[in-house]
Amino acid sequence: MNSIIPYLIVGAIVFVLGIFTIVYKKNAVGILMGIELVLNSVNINFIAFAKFVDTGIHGQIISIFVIILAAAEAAIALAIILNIYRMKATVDVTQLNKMKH
Amino acid sequence: MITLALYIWLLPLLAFTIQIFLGKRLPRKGDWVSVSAIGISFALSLILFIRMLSNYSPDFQVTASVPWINIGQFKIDMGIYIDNFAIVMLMVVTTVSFLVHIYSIGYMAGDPLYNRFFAYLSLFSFSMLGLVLFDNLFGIFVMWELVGICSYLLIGYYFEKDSAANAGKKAFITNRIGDFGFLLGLLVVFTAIGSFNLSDVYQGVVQGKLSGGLLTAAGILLFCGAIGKSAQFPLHVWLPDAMEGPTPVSALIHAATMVAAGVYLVARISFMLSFDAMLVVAYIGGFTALFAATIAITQNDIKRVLAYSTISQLGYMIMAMGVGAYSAGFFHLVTHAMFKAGLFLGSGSVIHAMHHAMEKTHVHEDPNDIRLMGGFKNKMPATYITFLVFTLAISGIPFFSGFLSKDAILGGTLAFAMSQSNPVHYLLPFFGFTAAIITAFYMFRVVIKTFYGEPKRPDLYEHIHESPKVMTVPLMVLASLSIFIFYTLPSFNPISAEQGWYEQLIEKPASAVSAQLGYPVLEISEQIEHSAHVNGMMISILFALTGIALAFLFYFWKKVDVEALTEKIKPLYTLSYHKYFFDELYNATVVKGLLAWNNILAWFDFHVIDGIVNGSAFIMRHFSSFTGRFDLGFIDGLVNAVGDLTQDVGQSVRKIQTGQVQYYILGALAGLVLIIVTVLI
Amino acid sequence: MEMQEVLFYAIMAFTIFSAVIVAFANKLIHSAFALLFTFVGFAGLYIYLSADFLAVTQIIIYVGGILVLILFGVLMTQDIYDVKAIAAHNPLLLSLGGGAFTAIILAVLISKKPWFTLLNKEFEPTTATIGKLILYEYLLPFEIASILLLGALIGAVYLARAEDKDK
Amino acid sequence: MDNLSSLSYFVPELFLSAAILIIIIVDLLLKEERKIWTGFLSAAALIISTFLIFQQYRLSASEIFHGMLVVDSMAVLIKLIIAVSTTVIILFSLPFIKTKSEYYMLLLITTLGMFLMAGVNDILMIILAMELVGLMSYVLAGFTKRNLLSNEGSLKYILYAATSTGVMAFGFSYLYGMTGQTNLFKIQQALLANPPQQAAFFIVMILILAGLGYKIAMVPFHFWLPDVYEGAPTPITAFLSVGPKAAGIAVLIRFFTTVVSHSAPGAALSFLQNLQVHIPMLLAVLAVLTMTLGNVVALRQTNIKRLMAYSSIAHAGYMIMAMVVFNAQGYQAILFYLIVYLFMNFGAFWVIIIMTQKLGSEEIDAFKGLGYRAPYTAVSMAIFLFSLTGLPPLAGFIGKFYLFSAVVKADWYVLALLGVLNSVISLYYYANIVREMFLRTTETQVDIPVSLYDKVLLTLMLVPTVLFGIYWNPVLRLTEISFNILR
Amino acid sequence: MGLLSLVTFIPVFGALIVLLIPRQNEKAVKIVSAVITFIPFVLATYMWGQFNYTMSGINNEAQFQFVQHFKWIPAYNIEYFIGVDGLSFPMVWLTTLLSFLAIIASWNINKAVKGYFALFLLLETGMLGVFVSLDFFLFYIFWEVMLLPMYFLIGIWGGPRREYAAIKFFLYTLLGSVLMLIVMLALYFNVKDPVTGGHTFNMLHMMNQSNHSGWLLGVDVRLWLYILLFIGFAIKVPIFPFHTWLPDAHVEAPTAISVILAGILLKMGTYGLFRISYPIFPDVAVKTSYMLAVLGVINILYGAFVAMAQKDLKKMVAYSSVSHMGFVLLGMSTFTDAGMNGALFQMFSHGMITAMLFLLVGVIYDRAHHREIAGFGGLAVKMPIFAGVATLAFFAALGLPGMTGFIAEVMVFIGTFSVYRTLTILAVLGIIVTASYILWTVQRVFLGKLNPKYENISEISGRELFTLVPLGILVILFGIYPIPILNLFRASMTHLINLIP
Repeated sequence: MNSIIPYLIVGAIVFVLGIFTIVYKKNAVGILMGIELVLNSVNINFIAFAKFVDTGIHGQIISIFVIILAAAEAAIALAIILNIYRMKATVDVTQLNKMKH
Repeated sequence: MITLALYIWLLPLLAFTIQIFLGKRLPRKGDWVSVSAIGISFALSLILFIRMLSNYSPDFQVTASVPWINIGQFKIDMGIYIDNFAIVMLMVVTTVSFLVHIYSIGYMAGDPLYNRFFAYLSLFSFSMLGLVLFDNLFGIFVMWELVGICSYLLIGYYFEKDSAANAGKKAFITNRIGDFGFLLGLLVVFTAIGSFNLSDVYQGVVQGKLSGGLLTAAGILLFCGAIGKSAQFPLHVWLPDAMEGPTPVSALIHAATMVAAGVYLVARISFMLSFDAMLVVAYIGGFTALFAATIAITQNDIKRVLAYSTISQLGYMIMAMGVGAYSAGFFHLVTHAMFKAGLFLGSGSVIHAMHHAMEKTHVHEDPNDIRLMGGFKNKMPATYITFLVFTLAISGIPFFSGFLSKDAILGGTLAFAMSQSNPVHYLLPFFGFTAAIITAFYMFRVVIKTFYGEPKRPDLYEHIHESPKVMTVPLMVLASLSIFIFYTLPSFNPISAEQGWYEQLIEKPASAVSAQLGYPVLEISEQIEHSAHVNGMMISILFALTGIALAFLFYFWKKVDVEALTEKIKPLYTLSYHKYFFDELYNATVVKGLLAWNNILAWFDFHVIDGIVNGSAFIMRHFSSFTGRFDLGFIDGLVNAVGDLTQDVGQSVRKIQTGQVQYYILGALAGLVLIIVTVLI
Repeated sequence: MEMQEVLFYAIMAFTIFSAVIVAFANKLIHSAFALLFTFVGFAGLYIYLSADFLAVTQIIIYVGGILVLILFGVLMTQDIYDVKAIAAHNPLLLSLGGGAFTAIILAVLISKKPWFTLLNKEFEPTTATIGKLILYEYLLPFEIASILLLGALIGAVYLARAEDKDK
Repeated sequence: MDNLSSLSYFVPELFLSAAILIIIIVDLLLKEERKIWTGFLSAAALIISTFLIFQQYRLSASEIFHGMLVVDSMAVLIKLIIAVSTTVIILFSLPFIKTKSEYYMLLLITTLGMFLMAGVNDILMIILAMELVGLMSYVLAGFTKRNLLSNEGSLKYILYAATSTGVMAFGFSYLYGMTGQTNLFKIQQALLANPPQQAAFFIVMILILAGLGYKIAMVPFHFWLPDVYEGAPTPITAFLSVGPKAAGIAVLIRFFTTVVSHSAPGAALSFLQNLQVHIPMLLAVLAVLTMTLGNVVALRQTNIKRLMAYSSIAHAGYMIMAMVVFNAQGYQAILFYLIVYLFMNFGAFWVIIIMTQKLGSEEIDAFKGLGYRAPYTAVSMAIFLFSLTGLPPLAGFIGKFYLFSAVVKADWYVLALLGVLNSVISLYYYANIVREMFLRTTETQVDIPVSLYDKVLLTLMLVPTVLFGIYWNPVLRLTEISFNILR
Repeated sequence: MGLLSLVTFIPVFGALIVLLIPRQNEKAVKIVSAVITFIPFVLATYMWGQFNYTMSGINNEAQFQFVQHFKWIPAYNIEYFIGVDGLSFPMVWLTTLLSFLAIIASWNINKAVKGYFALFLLLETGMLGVFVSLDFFLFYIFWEVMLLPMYFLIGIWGGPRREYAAIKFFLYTLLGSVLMLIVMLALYFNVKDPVTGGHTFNMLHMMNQSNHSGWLLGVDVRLWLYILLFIGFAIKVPIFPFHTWLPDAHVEAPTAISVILAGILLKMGTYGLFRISYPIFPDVAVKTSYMLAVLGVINILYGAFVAMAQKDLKKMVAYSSVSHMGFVLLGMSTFTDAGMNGALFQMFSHGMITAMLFLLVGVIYDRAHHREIAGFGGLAVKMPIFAGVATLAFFAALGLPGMTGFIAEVMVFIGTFSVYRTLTILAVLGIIVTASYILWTVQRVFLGKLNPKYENISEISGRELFTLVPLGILVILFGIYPIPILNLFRASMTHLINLIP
């Protein structure tokens, strides 16, 4: 608690889980959740470093912006996903491979 | 003098140029252009000749040269060199050439490419004269090649006949093999001495710039050219085939002049022949003399007999050069030019007659075959008589020119053998004398089979006529030139030319090698020479007569059953009849081998060089998962193969692009991990 | 061990556990709810990191905004009553491998640096500071973020709008 | 520099922001059939901002907005390239997109984002600017909503990009942790004062590279690109291949030069030398991989847009190649290359845009016999393609010439060799298109009408492509005054 | 003043004029092209008249003639620097001549006429540019400018496998030239202009060894650069084993293009060696000269052997080029007067002879529509004039005395024999093989019984004869009297040899 290590470990684990989710989920929305996990891990790192390293609180501010980004990203991603769902009635990314090689 | 020589030389060239471009449009297809050109050359040569006789100086020489190529260290001058040697040669060439030109007017009449024939003849005369006149080996080589081309063109004159085209090609390529040596010899000489000019070379050898083994090598290499051109063993195979050309050509080129150019060359370079080189020359010549004679015995084509006889006689001359009897060899060149040209023209006359007879009777057989002839002496008296004269001359019967020269050669070889401690060298006179018997034998075989006895084909015989004057007159001229008188002037000694102009004016060239070494290369004392000469004369007359007698026994009186004898010595006969299978041998080894080799290389080029990466692409395909385009054979080229390879790699890499975004992310992740792992470990 | 500390580790475990559920849940809707708990867990941790403002923002934006959006997406794009439709996943081993490698690398990264020797500031409220910073040092990013949101708005609206006139 | 005084250094961006807002308002006032006016306005706004950017050459290099951004000559040139490229893209799009004003708004916002990328100097700004560009690009890539391919590409793009950005941000968080700073200059100072552990630092760098590299499609972060390029509307494909790439390269250069490499005397150099990991070598390997993969895979493409996608990967590889030398000459070469790449690449894309419309296919086969059906277009296309290959006397050659010369100058011979060999490979697939156009013929040789507008645009691209191959001194001068990076 | 620039650039302006002519007016296109190519020929001939034989050139700007020298891209010290010396002028003259004749030989082109002639004219500028450039960068540009038109000329107007041949040619030669690019850059960064002190592409400065900075004098780097450069040129020559593009390109190219390819383009490789490799890397050149000689001999023999095995007439001629270019290599590996001049003379001579051969093949192909050697026979019956000219050309190719080929070969042999004895002997063997395949070909095509298929084959036309006769005359004229050409070489070659340590 008074050491940065636990936070970093949480960040790292969530990051790994995020990456895992991105790769593991078949559903586009699921992948989006993975991305949110990754961004959260980024945030906790920034905030932790802001407390333990930085003399100011730059990290926290960056986190705010990352949250904003996450929101915007999610909005657009969902819009795209909806579009695809409308056309193909699926959001299964394994079936979205018309373009390859 | 020089101007005169230039006229002699360049007039035929002028004639050639006119003929080749305008010949067709000129009256009589322009034969008169060539004839008059060579006629003038002949007349001019005669002037030179007479001047020479009247000046009577053995050391006479005139030279003139101009720079031709001159860059840095590399200089070649071109010039003319006239001495007695050259004048005699000019005389021979222009005489025979002139007569052959005249003869051709009759012989070639009606030929569709009449004008071209004369053009070629002119070109040949030009080249041959140039060969005689040039003062440097390079120029000689150039002309040497040109006469070769003329020979090629004229042998292949009836190019529609495959055999003629083949013969021309064979002649040229065989000669090229000889020229390979010649050229290398030139390179050796130039590298050592820095000049091609004969007198420079002479000086160079004297100064020792070229000595020892290299000198011998240079001599032998230059001699290689002569082997090719003079059809010496083992490059003799082309000359018999060269008989595919029109007969006047055979007479001019393949009997009198061009083939003798080899002898002329050896004479010209004799000053630089070391003893070893001379031995090589002598043995090749001697062996050829005998070897070719044995083939001539069994041939049935009249011109082939003469061809082998030519080879054999050239062998004599070469042998003479080898044993140091230069003037004798050269003498034989002169006399041989006359009578052999005569023999060919005579046979041409016969063939001409046969040809007409066959046309009349619509028989399609070989007009050259002596088995179809017989008894022609009544129908063609002029031809017969002249032919007989030539035969006597070649057989070496006294009172005829051949006797004088051949006797000198045989005497020379004998003297050589006697002067040497090694008895093996008696082989040379042995070659010479044996060949002399055989020569007399096969020549009379031809005479008997052609002119005596009963006609073997009466149907043809009926239509045999004497040839027109334009053909017989040259024969007569040549016949008269085969009589001893012309060569022994002013002494009229029928059995020795020692007192004649020839022996007086044509001297054995001084050997530069001797000068370099400080002692003579070859020393033959007066005494030996004399005794050899006397003995040689005796033996040669005896042998010649024996040969003639044998011929009559075999073919005229038929005391010996030729057929039975042939059966008895079948293997020997077969060997001789098939010319010792040399053509077959060369065909099986050199020609086939070369073609096979070429095909191997072409295959190599096509498949290996071109397919090297293709091959790796092939392997790649096996290893990579991608197996498409498998059916594409091996044949795509290098670039294509590189393309294939890269494309296959591309194809494999493309597979990573699965179209699934998660694999993309994984791929990037893997790459990232890979980078970190590689760098950190 | 103090209560705070116990609570800290509990939140930590809770967060990680929720994240694991997000990753491994078979049904997307389960993942979505697990994600909610993860966000909340993070908010808890933020408080320990003296980021009170961030904790609140986390709850408001993430839980109130993004998560709702995601849930909305989940509900829109699939039939929640159809259980089978969401059961399938990509190859587990491959994914685990990818995760494991990442984890190892991060372990190396974290272990290499002596992070803990650095300063550890005392807790103090940050909202005011953040407000000042945003209007002073971070004015530009702040403005840019507004444009970004504007753009995202236009884009999302464009994409999501059903256009009858098209074709 | 404080916010207020920074504004004078921020004129083009301000102008563009204002223009965006105005266009949004104007859009509301316009009727459906008049919406193309937003396009015209956008083009006008960009042209004006181009001039405004040009004015910035007079400014002295400085940090603005408390170090969030810098304005230096490289940033100015990159912005110039971006402005021109977007202008061209708008010109490309006008004949096709006439009713959807969102398109132009998004393009302008993207452009603004790219302007920012050209001068970012703070990790927050890096993330923000890249996301701004990214988010708009996702929408643009999926702009043809009814086209499944377009949507598919767009989805892949956003998922991939968001992940990459996440990874990069994660890396940034550690960088922040190592230094306690967000400003690049300060980060550098902190790194020098307190050198981090090597391995950790390296891992952080690689994580960051994942995000920066994805933007310019550096192997192995290139996977998204072919699908997105193929799916996106062709003008957007063209757009993505130049503008964002230029911006991405600017960020990459700026980040690495400021943080990792420093040619200032003293400690900085020794820091780089003491770094176990040879960053230039790493970049060199990645550059070779990038260009080779791009070229080799392009060999087997049949879809022309996909081919251009891979070729653009290869071109990114060439540019990264020149980066490894980390000196003025390398940057100058990259800037030069970007300029010529803009013209030749857009030229090729313009032909693809108009021809795929008329031929109704994106397959390379469809170009068969084009040389006889639309000679001017086909000849221009051939010139663009050969220029892309790097054959003199075309601009592409000069561009490559400078790239290679920078590399050779620094004695990276093997790298240069691999680079030129790659040019040879690239010839094969470029010539493949040329072959279809000229060496093959169709049975029916109907002339394809090409409008005057198309031809004019074509010529606009063609002239610089040829001219800069023969006389490129002005471009050289421009890059000479522009490779200055504030650090 | 500016004569040389005129010669170089008139064709490209001609190309523009040609492009302006309406597509339908094919006749006008052809005539304009012929006129346009004739002008440089006239100018080049005039320049020959003005040529100062004593000026050596090579590495001394003052010794070059018709020099034009000014800045082009000052920022990078790239200059527009052209001029000729004894090394390049004969090639320039030959190029103008062959281009003109090739245009005449292209008269029966009827597909996309405008494009053909425009590209051809562009090609001519490229070729001339290569020969006159003295700035390496300029040289490189022209070098590459030749590629593009060639690709199209083969690819569009070529034979059945034209696409394959064109791309193969293109890739091969591009591969070679990009290697050259690296060398060029490396040299640039290590050479200083003695006046300005900046880096320079000026070849003449590169030749001055003292302008190189230290590391380039380290032999290793020099060796590598030399090898890269050599590969670049070797592909063009082409030297075994880089030759496989040549048969394909020659066979598929239209007649006139084959003429240009064999007559001019092949010479560029050896020209490059003379102009660039030798003076810039004299020490390395000496060290590697034996390898060059060996490659030369391999070329001679290998080319000849493979030529003999060919069934396609044009392919045979193509491989004979490989063989004949071997003489150039052999000669230039010796650094002797005779060898170097001989090599240069062979370049000149082969340019004319091989041009004749390809023109002749084109004449037959136009009539018979195939090139199988075995498919002909006895053509001399129906086409006596043609057969005569062909025989002349073939004899010239086999090195018959009285024609240029012979002089060149003999000079090479003489030059080589004192240096590499065994190799010379092998090379001389090559001329036997050459004689064999050429005579064999002559026989199979022209001699023997007339193939009944060609009962009605028409004799060579006046236009075709017009392309052949000038070359035939020159081959004989310079074969008998080579001094005019050798005089051109002399000063330059002597100077070049002196440069070699």
